[in-house]
Amino acid sequence: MSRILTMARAGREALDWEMERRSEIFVLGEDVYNFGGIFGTADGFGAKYGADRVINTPISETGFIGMAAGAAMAGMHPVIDLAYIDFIGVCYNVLLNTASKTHYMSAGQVKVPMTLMIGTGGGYNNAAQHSQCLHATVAHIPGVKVVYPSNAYDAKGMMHTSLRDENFVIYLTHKGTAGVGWMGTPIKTTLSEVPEEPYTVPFGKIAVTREGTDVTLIGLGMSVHECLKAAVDLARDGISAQVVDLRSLAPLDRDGIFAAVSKTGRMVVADEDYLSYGVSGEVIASVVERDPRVLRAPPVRVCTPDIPIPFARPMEQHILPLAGRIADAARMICTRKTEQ
Amino acid sequence: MSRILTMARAGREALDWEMERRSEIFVLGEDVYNFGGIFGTADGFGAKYGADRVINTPISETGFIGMAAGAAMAGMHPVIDLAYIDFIGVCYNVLLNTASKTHYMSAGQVKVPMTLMIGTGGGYNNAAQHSQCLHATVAHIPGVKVVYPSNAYDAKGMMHTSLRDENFVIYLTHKGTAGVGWMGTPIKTTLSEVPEEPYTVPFGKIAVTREGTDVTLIGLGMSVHECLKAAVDLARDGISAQVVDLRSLAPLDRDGIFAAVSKTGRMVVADEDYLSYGVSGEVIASVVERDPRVLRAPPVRVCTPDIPIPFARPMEQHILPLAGRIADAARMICTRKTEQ
Amino acid sequence: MSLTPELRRDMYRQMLRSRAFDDAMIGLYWVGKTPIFAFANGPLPGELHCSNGAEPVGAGVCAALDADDMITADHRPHHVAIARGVDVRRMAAELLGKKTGLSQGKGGHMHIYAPEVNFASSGIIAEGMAPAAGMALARRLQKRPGVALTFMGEGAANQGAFHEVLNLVGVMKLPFICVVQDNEWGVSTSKKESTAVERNSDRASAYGMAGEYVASNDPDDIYEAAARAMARARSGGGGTILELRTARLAGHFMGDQQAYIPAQMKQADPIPPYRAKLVAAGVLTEAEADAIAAAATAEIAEAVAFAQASPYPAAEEAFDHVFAA
Amino acid sequence: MSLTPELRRDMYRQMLRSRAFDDAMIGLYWVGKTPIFAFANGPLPGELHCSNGAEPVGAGVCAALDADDMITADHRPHHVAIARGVDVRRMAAELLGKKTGLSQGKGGHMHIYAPEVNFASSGIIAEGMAPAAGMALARRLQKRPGVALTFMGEGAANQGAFHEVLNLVGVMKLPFICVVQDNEWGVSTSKKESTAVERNSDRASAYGMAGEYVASNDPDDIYEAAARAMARARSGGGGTILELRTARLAGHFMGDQQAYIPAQMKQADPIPPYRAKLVAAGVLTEAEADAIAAAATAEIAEAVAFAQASPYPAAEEAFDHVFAA
Ligand SMILES: Cc1ncc(C[n+]2csc(CCOP(=O)(O)OP(=O)(O)O)c2C)c(N)n1
Ligand SMILES: Cc1ncc(C[n+]2csc(CCOP(=O)(O)OP(=O)(O)O)c2C)c(N)n1
Ligand SMILES: [Mg+2]
Ligand SMILES: [Mg+2]
Repeated sequence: MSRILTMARAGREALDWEMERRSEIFVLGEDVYNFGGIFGTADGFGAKYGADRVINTPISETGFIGMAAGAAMAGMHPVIDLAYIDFIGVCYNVLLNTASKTHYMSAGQVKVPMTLMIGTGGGYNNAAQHSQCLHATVAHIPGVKVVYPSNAYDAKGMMHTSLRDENFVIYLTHKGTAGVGWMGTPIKTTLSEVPEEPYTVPFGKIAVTREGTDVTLIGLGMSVHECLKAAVDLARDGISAQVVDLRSLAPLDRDGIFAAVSKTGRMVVADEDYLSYGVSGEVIASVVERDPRVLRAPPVRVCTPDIPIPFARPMEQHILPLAGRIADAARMICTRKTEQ
Repeated sequence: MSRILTMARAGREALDWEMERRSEIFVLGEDVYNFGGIFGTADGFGAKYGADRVINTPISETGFIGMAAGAAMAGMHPVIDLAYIDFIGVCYNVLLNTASKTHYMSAGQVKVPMTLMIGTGGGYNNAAQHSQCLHATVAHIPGVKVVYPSNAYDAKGMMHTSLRDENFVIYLTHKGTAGVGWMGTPIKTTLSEVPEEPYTVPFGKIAVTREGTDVTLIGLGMSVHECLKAAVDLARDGISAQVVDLRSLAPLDRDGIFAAVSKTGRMVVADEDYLSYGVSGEVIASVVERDPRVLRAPPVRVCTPDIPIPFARPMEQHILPLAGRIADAARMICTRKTEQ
Repeated sequence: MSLTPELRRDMYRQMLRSRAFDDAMIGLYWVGKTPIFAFANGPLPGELHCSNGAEPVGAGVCAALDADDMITADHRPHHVAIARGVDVRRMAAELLGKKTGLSQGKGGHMHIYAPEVNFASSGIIAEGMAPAAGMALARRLQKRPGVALTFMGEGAANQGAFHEVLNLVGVMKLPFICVVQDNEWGVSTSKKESTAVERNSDRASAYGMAGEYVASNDPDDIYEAAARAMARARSGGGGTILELRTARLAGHFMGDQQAYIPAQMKQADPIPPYRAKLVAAGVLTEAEADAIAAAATAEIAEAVAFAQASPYPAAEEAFDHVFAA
Repeated sequence: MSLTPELRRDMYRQMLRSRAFDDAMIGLYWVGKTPIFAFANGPLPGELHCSNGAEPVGAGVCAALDADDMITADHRPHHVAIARGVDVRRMAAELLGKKTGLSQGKGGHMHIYAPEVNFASSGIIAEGMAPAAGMALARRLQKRPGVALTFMGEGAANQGAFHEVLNLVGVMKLPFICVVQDNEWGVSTSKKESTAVERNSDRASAYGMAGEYVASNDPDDIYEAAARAMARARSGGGGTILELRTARLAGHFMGDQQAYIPAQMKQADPIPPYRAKLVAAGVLTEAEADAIAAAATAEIAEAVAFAQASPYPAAEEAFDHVFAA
């Protein structure tokens, strides 16, 4: 049976399936009861599961995410909705020091199985405090798994995997990819055929989203779709671009990345997070620390520069790592002769 | 006149000099009045400047750092002592969204001149929640300057520069380098001759702390001293190691790094922060995105792995990026034949 | 100051200016967003939180302030900004992302900065609390007058910053007023669901501060409570939690259908009763009231025209203002 | 339960066990740290926050608990852990970083985990609050009994987490007790300097909770207040802020000279008066009291010997336990 779903609906299906069967799973967050969470991942769950398992919280992120961690330590598997990653500032200690480190500090005596769903990204003129990606910030914390589906198939499979993982998992979704009402028409490449039955997508494996031989475009979240657009554009110029979706930041599939880049010898990393101390540097370093000789040209980063996100459209569109900038970078390194 | 000072005394001297002359500077933080701050940077200031300018705060980091930001917007230049960078979790929003972004979001109408002093690092068995570096986490935020002196001369000069900067500056000091009573005998290479008169050390310039021709060891904070120790060891094996002190993470001196690495063609980055999504990846990417061909061997990262810091000495010493690991890495890439 | 006819007329005028502004913005907001809704579309993209219903708060509190006093506001800043005297032309331009905007298009509607009237706002819940207290501290250190006020919602009163800052204000006896705008809702979550006590003003005792509660959403009552709090703050008597029961007539943000609000919780528009009251009291004639409304509408129409006619910033300007030189 | 002679004898015993533990740790702490002090030196490296003076809190509160109840504690956890029944041999081994430690040397003294007695601690101020409340919530969802308690200092009561969590507890009516150990100091900062009200227990009204204050640092009084709070929590009557005036006799951490403490604020040791009281009440003879002390000292000496004789973990074990498989 073939069904095309949005990421939001696909993720919801997995959560629903697990919640039906496992009483330890419950959902909490701001407005989850009435609004079903930022991406509708818990849409209709209030009525279905009741206020005990779909808990509307005050605007107290340290309080309720910390409570979730405690509930996890006591045998539950909370699923938390933290609408925007920009808000991690008010609850960062729970991520940094509590949920991620308790298992280790207790030498495995205590487990903290919980899934924290967070929306990332901009592109819709929501300005400096509601458009950030910050995925590198959370992925830098040891003891946390960070996954980042970019299409409906992965959204469902990675949600199942998250809910069956006994660790603290941060499940990121770029707001523009989810296919929710307030972001307009869903991006085509985020939609997938999604099996009705449950399935898991493993963490720590890249996906090669498009095959190509001249250059490897590496993205995550929204940037995967910008890479795909760029690849279409490049194809018109006779450049065959491979597109890699990182999908998981922790663990990071360094083997997969190296293999993909080795195939083409050229890499462009597209990342909507800030450039410095982020994913782009990590991905490039992961390749060259194995062997810099696989690169036939310098790697290029197409990122949000190290500036707060401006509100006005002309400025915001200018600084985002959109397909045009990605394609330009790829063209540059494909045509430039290297002497290696 | 020649005086050898610790970093702590040198930084204190700069702060004292500026406070004597500029009424807009005041100090706040936990225990600054009686204890003079974690590194004694405000040692004796309580008695000298009074409780109005040396403000002991409750354990309310969001409150008092946020207040400092407001005071800065209203024309003051607060100097904040946040003892351990592990505590940023409870006040991260002030760093991420307030102090760093207000100037930009107001298009320059509002300035936020403030200096946030934070201690970093482990190596003294203070376990997972009091030993972190996390410098990459703060350096990933746009709109903040992040500096990291590793010796007394820079500690004083960069403190003057911070206090004369009209922006939000995070001034990091690795606890082990400061030369304070509770950390034992100061590390020799942290001590410098320090002029009595004020002087500034510019942000965004690396320092080549030791000349060398075979391999470039790049460090920051404590890792600079581990690199220096490694260099001494390598010299015994006939390997000439250049040592680079990053000193400033934002701005990052990419030109300086590239020039230094180009000179030797081999790089080892030593970083006590967690490996992934940190400084080590950024430094390596910064070199190869200019030209991967300057590398005669794969770059090597010697970092704290992506695990919480264990308490017990044998485990902690094993995972820290100490001189032995750095020297081994350098030896490996200096002896390994590359076919480039 | 006291509740003079001039003051009341001016509060009425401020309410109407704010309403006219928001109504105009709502109109612009929907341009380009039908039939397919998307935050990104149209001349006014992003989230938009309008103040309809809360105008008495801005008008009543700001009427009690001096030029020296300082304000931080939250994601719903228009009514406070307008009553405080922020330039409506430049504010409209900012909402449209224009170069002539207060922040040259960098800020948008949640990030309104107008230092000339000591006004700032930002979008993280309760984020404005600590900076406001710090501004009060700065003035004390500078030996300059000025009370600091932060405006936030009843939902924000459950953030940790509320507690930390009020305790600091209590310890330091800072001239500070925490204005809690209780519109019964934080997005779709009711105050009853979110808050363990009925009145945040009662939490003042936890900080050695005074608490004031105004139930009426009437600017006269709000002004008088604010004036009492200001007098306390100015005389060194410390801070106040000033909780004001108000309304949120246009939903949390544009696009919010408010289906979660039960019929019996429908909120009243504060403007018609205040107009009726002022007319009954002889403070305004019907004709004067109409004239005020017309002037407000005309002023805002002109501001919108100015904003619309203004150019966008150039793309490369994104790189300016990251750091002060 | 009530204040029976057995219970009082046991509280006395727990106080002495805790004191013996801390005295032994203080002894070990200074090994290798003279003449040159360095946190890193000796068999017990890192920071060490001892509980000397606070023993009545651990003994009195834990005496009111059942096995089902859950505790999170802070950076000063020994007295609570010991009274709760955490294995002192494995705890001593943990402080020395040994493989036989509760956390196999991964945790150290601020990170004491003993799930078999529902005990956990951690080192960030007020960090334990929310997890404790979450444990209470978990039990409710699991339909299992259990009250959650968090132990913290009066300094921690000014963290935002205090407010957020108590509000959540109030809203959800969770069985939760916030034990505020008021030892007058947060490092070198006095409660008067840090806290806008005299008693944190008075802050309970801000959360629709009950407040209890015990001024005596006497385990009998603490037990009775705790028992009242426990009864309230168990019967669905909601949470309590239980503030206990206690003492910090060994400084904030080892190395703290406490020069900042004025003479008139010198704190009293709670052990001698309690002994005298129990002897006077005929609950203990002098000989029995001595025997309890001797047994405690012997037990801890054995625990220390066990810890010292235990091996260190292997270096590579650092890589274990990052994730649950
Ligand atoms: C820390 C944080 N959490 C969540 C949000 C998302 N958010 C924006 S407005 C809002 C509701 C605020 O309610 P209230 O404080 O009552 O103000 P109102 O919208 O009613 O004016 C929420 C949850 C945010 N901006 N910041
Ligand atoms: C968020 C945070 N800020 C600061 C510290 C450093 N610190 C550790 S203990 C302490 C004092 C705590 O005082 P209190 O809560 O009264 O407990 P006490 O030490 O008196 O038992 C401080 C400031 C910390 N661990 N976490
Ligand atoms: Mg509200
Ligand atoms: Mg204390």
